[in-house]
Parts: sequence; C-alpha cells; structure tokens
Amino acid sequence: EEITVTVRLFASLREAAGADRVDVSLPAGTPVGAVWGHLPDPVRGVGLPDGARYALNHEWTLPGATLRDGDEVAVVLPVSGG
Amino acid sequence: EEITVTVRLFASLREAAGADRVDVSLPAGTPVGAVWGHLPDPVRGVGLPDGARYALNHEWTLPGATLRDGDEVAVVLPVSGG
Amino acid sequence: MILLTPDPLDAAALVAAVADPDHGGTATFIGTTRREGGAREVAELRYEAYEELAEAELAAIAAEAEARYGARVAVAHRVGAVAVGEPSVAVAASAGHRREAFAACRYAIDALKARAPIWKQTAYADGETGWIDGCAAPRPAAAGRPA
Amino acid sequence: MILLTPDPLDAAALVAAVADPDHGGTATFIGTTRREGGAREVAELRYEAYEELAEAELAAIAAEAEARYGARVAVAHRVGAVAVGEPSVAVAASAGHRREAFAACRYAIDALKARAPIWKQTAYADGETGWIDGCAAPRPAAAGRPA
Repeated sequence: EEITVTVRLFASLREAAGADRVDVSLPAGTPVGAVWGHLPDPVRGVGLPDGARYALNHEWTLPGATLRDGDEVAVVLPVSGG
Repeated sequence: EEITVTVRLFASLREAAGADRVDVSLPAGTPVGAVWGHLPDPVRGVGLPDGARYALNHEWTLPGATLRDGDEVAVVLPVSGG
Repeated sequence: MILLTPDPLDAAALVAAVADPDHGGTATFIGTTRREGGAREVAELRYEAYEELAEAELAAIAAEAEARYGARVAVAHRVGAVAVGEPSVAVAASAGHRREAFAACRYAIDALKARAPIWKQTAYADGETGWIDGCAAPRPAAAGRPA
Repeated sequence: MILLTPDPLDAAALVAAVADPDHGGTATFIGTTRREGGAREVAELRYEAYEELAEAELAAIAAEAEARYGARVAVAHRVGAVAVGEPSVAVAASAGHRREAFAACRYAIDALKARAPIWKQTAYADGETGWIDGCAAPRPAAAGRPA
C-alpha cells in the first residue's frame, strides 16, 4: 500500500529541487527519517548534513515517527537565523 | 588668611540650603573634607551620609585635597541615577 | 509580539510591545548584517524561513524567556534580502529589574539562533552566494557535484 | 553620544549613534519609571544631576566600556520630571558580536547607576516626595529635625 506525503525543502535543498516542496510516494508505515531516500536525485546529491532535523505537519518530530497519507514533512537543515 | 570657595549642593542638601550653591569663607589650607563643618546650619542638620564623596572644580577628589581661593567644591551624595 | 516580515524592523514597536508599568528595565538586541571586513565583502544577506514552524518556535522561545525571568518578550526577524547595516533580527525584553531584562533578551536571541528554522544566504559583493545550512558545497561547484 | 536632557529620550538615535558596518550586534537598555505596585503608588520621578561632572563621568564610563569590549557606546539620561512608564535612561552598545554588545551595555548601565552624580526624587501619588541620596529623613519629617 502506498501513501503520498509532501516534503518541504529549504535553502540548498530547495534550490537543488527547484521547488520548495515535492510530493513523494512511499510504502505505508515509512518513518520520517527514511523520506530522504525517496527525494529526487538532485536533492540527494546535496547530501543530508549532520544536525538536520525533521518536522511533521509544522511540529518538531523524530526520525522514527511514522508517516501517514497526506502528511507534510519538512527536512530542517542546521539553522543560521539571527 | 581666609579663602572663599563655592560649595555645590544637590538633592536633600540643596533643598535644605534653599540654594544649589553657597559661598563659604575658610582658613587657607583647609582640606576638602572639612568644608562640611562650614556649611549653613540647615545643611549640616541633614547630616552627611556614609558614602558621600567630593569633587573639586568638576573632577573627583579626595577629602584630603587642599582648597584654594576660588575653588568650586561639590558634596556628592550617594547617587541614585538610572 | 512575534513577527516574521519582509519589511524593515521597527525596534521601537518591539519596545512598546513589552511595556509594562511594573517593569523598570527593557533590554533589546538588534542584529545587523556585517560588512565582514576580511577577504570578501558582503553585499547583503537573504533570509529564508520555514514560516509556520519558525513562528511557532519564536513564540515558544519568547514564552520560555518570559516564564524563566518574569519578563515580557517580543521577537521580530526579517525574511528576504537585508542590506549591510540593516537589522535582520530584533528582540526586546522587559522585566522588573535590569538583570532579568538582560537575561531574558539574551536567552531569546541565543535560542533563536540555535533553534529557529531560518536560514541565511550570504551574497558577496563579487556576486557569489552561499547558504549557511550545513550543506557542504558552495553554489559555483554545484554543476560538478555528483548527483 | 553622551546626553543629559530634560526632553524625552530617543532610543533610536542612540542606536544610530553606535552603528558601524563591522558591528553585527547592538544591545540597548532602557530604564523606565516603575509604578512600584506595593504600598505606595509612584506618580513620577524627578532627576537632578551635577551636570558638569555627570557628563564627564558618563563619557568616561562609555570610553571604559568601549575599550574593554571593542564596542561603541552611547548613553542618555533624563533630568527633571519623568512620568511612570517613561524612559529615564537609555544605553546603546554595538560590537562585532552579541556577547560583547551585551557586556558593554551591561557595564555602562551598571557603572552609571553606581557612579554617575545623578539623584532621583520619588514623587508619590499621595503627594509625598523623597530623595534617594543617602540622607535619612523623608521630607515631611524635616520640620522636626534638629538643626
């Protein structure tokens, strides 16, 4: 069984994707931390840096959280605001 | 030999004197710290609080500094600005 | 007051937002884009936020600082291009006394820099750009990067 | 910028006075008259300065903070009546990074409160007044005080 989630991308990942969000299809039960492997090649080519975190539907989450159909997951790169 | 100095007064001392400066005549060689005893009775009645300091001609000085004719000496009460 | 905005920051509005007649001190911090002096001159910074989460995180940081220090805290951050010398971030914190006001302000700006999902891209005067987001490669090398 | 003034303080002018394209952070402190909440409500504060020495002392404090922290520092203090909620003192300090900006700002306000020859008279809502200058007697008792 497949589900579809939207992945929000920022900064270097957004530029590599050419879009600030991509929809990906995954097996039901996929954990948040596995979404990276389903992203388009240009995004994965950038590499996932140490310290990246995840958010699920606009709240912080952990890589082990289970994705559901329609979820919005964000790859939150190490931040540099201020 | 007598000299005349101007004493600047602030806050409670100014109000007790009814003026922000008073001229006092003193023996030549009087130290700054002795000027208090020459101030008008209503000023001395307030009492000189612990922590009071002195300035001589708009610079900090010590009680042992010698007064000269025409000097301006200030009794600097414990401060409370801010 | 929690604000993500493309417009110039108004520090006075933040100070007004934390005003309280029982608070005797207000500390503010304003972060501005530096020219950087050294090898490469910076033309501007460009900020990008994960807006939904950034607003929630800034609100959480302000609430933490308020609870820890008995303070009122306001935070504003620019998004988009910010020229050298212009404020990119502003924090205001009021409290009964200055120790708590300074501590709350410092807590909020430190936490913002550590946790808020906002990213900075440096645009140099020579035309190059680089994201500060933990990703290794500068943009000019992107073409040769393995996919 | 060192200022003793009977006019309302302009924090933005202080921030502008310490602006520097190589300084990435500006910390400010604004001290405001508190209502005091407790037993007696405060109507206003009245500040009196030994102006010649106060200006020199504030300039010395700013120079010390600048030298210690590599900062630029501006200080302004009101004289005369200041209503509850209005700023009586403002300090701005810019530096390369926020740690030094906060430290310079904190140094300047702490030193100002300890050293600047400025005195505060509290005017209570019930009409009484009292100088905070180390002299023991409140004004209503003055008539009975031995000369």
